[in-house]
Amino acid sequence: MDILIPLMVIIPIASALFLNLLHKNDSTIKIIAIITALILPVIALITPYGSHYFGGYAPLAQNSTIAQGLPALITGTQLFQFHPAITYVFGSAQQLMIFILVLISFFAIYTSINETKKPSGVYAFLMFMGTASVSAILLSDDIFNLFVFFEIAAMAQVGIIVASGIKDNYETALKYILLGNIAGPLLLLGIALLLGITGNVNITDIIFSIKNGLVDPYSPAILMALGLLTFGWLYASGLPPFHTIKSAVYSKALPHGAALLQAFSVFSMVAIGVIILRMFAYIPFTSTAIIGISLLAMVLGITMAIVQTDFKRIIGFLAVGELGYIGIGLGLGTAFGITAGLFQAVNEAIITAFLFIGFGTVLYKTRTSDTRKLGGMMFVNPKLALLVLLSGLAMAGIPPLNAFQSKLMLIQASIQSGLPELGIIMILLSIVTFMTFMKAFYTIYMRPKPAELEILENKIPKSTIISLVIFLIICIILGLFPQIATNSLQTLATGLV
Amino acid sequence: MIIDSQLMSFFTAGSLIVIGIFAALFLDNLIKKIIGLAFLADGVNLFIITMGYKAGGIVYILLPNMTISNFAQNASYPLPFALVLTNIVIGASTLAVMLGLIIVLNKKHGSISASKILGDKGEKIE
Amino acid sequence: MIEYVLMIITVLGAIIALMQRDLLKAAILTGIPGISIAFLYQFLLAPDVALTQAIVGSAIVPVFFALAVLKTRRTEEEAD
Amino acid sequence: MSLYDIILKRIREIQEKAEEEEPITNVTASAMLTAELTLIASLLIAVVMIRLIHPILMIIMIIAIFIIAIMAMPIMPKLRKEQNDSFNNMIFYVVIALGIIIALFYWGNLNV
Repeated sequence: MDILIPLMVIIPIASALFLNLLHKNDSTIKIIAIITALILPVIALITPYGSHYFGGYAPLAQNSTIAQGLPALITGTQLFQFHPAITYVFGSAQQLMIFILVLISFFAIYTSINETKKPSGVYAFLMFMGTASVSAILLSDDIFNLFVFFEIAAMAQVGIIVASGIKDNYETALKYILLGNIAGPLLLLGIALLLGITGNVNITDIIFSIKNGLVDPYSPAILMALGLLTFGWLYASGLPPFHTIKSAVYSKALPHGAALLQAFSVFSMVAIGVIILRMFAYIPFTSTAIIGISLLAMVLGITMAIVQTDFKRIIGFLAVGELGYIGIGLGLGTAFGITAGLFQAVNEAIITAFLFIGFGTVLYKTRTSDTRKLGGMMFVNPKLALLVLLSGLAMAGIPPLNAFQSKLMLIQASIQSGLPELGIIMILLSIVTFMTFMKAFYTIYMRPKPAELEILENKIPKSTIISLVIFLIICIILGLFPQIATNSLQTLATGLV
Repeated sequence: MIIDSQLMSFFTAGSLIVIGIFAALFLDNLIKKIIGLAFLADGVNLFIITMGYKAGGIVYILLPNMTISNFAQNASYPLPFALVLTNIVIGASTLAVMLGLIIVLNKKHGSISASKILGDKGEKIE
Repeated sequence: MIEYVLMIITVLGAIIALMQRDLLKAAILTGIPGISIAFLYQFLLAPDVALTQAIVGSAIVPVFFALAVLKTRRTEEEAD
Repeated sequence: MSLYDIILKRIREIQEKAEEEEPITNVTASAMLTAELTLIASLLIAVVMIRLIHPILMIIMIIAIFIIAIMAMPIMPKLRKEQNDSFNNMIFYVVIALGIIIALFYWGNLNV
């Protein structure tokens, strides 16, 4: 029973609701938003590992005070093991991932407050709500609680798109929410099937029931539930067939919003993917399906990124393509592979946020994102161009930066599991990713400036530069000392195998 | 009864889900698409409720004159019902957001046809 | 016996609501499956869910749809 | 005319046919070509994994896919047109994917 664990979800929700009330009061919104966003990483760091039981108590097996003097009718059965509460589990892997998530959310809020002319309480509300729900998805050990926060996260994402004010954002928002209303109920149907078979919504208990032969592990309903959960997972993370809508969503949000949205997708993907692996790793087809879907995401995402002309869309498709690397790590099924996949997820969340905010400065200076109309931005601000270049190098996996370490681990893991083809495809697609990035970088920054391009006089806020520099520092630290991250992630990964 | 009423109820839920997906896929009008999605959510809810049903059982409320063992043997399973209550509220709120977006889009385009307003915008970026 | 009738009304009501050309009629007709599902919940031993569904399914949802139809357009346009 | 020229010519032809307002520059054509080659290369490497099922099946599949890829050469313009932003198109693929996933998980696990 640790009181700090629920605070990771409660503080952002409470702050979000409070900010929504302050409608016009600009300076108060700024202060409260930044203070809340600063508190969150601190909480993630200081909270001790453990579990929290909402509206209930620990399982009777771990709870000697309540278990005393119970009749054999209860102590003799499996009821003794079950979790009679909504359980939140906080371990070292959750700590690292929530820390990175709230850090990205802090920088997204920090830059958004300084880049937009009038800080809006509603926008901060949506960002905090999304952060809270994705933190809950990462923490929750209860599959229905996960579904509720899955829906809230989808709504918050829709809100962030609607609030952006970019052309055609309403259409994209409507498409996203309509698709979400197909994926959401079907995910719930999968959960319902699991509930119907095992009588439980707690993931640990479902696994207990499956492992101990309380239910038939190959019963058709469990296979159906696995399929439906996988479908919901595809929607939450934006893997194919949802890659087109997901990249459109990224391109219709403001740069800081997009940085946060991709972190939501990455961490929802990791959380639900880990749950699928925990429950269904005994079915051999699960890992095959995850690898197949990931390969499809990588190939489709990166090849589509090359042929785009809007730079936000390019990064959007690249972000979807990079998700495939995480999926391959999860799908390999070995402890080393899963650690590599989780490490890649952490790296990708940082790097893509870095890229979105970095390229966002171009949008801020020129009000256009069409690469055909851009050029010569190098001379406007060479230092910023260097930062953006470094972010691209990080994404492609150039040695001193973090993605190099995780991609190397992924390739080693794929060779160890006897699938060197995956390693070759990953290297090939990394090179193509780098080429795509360089094409965008060249057209925006290096080629001569088109005559009709106007560069606005407004100065790029200090906060944006600070965010970019800190992202770069995190990239370098994780690149030089990968064991900081991998040590935390290893416990989760070894628990899955 | 010839056919089990629980089984029939599952079939009803299944047909609502199929009708919902059909409407979302093939009907062009956005309001109709959303009506279809509402039926899809209703179908899933009905499915969950049917799962908790117990033929010949009693409502899961412990009345004063009931013994515990009688209650435990005959009551329907209440956990799915708690889930459905949450899901009904979630469904209604997403419905409101979708309809609000449609009203905004109708103001902008003067149309509520999916092929007209949610079509491919291509690469024309201003 | 009555639950079978309700199930048939649910499915037929859903189909009829989707077949209307007039969107306002379709919006009001969504109430029929809504209310019959609420009665069905009562038969499936879930009275509290039935109460919620009766309010949401038979009043709130049709009113939402009707308001949206009144704010947009009454008839379905021809798809091209 | 070498194979490269044929591919480049076909890509340009298809792009012209698509009546897009964007001018066909060297950049777009070369981007299309890169995407095309990436797609085919990754597909061929991925097919090598069939060796885990049966080595001879792998050889047949690689040859078959290579020939099909050469025959249907500019795949990327078609693929790009398929992955457009039209909602009806998206929902179509979503429902198809749902069907494929359920069928694979359900039928594949029970019968293979």
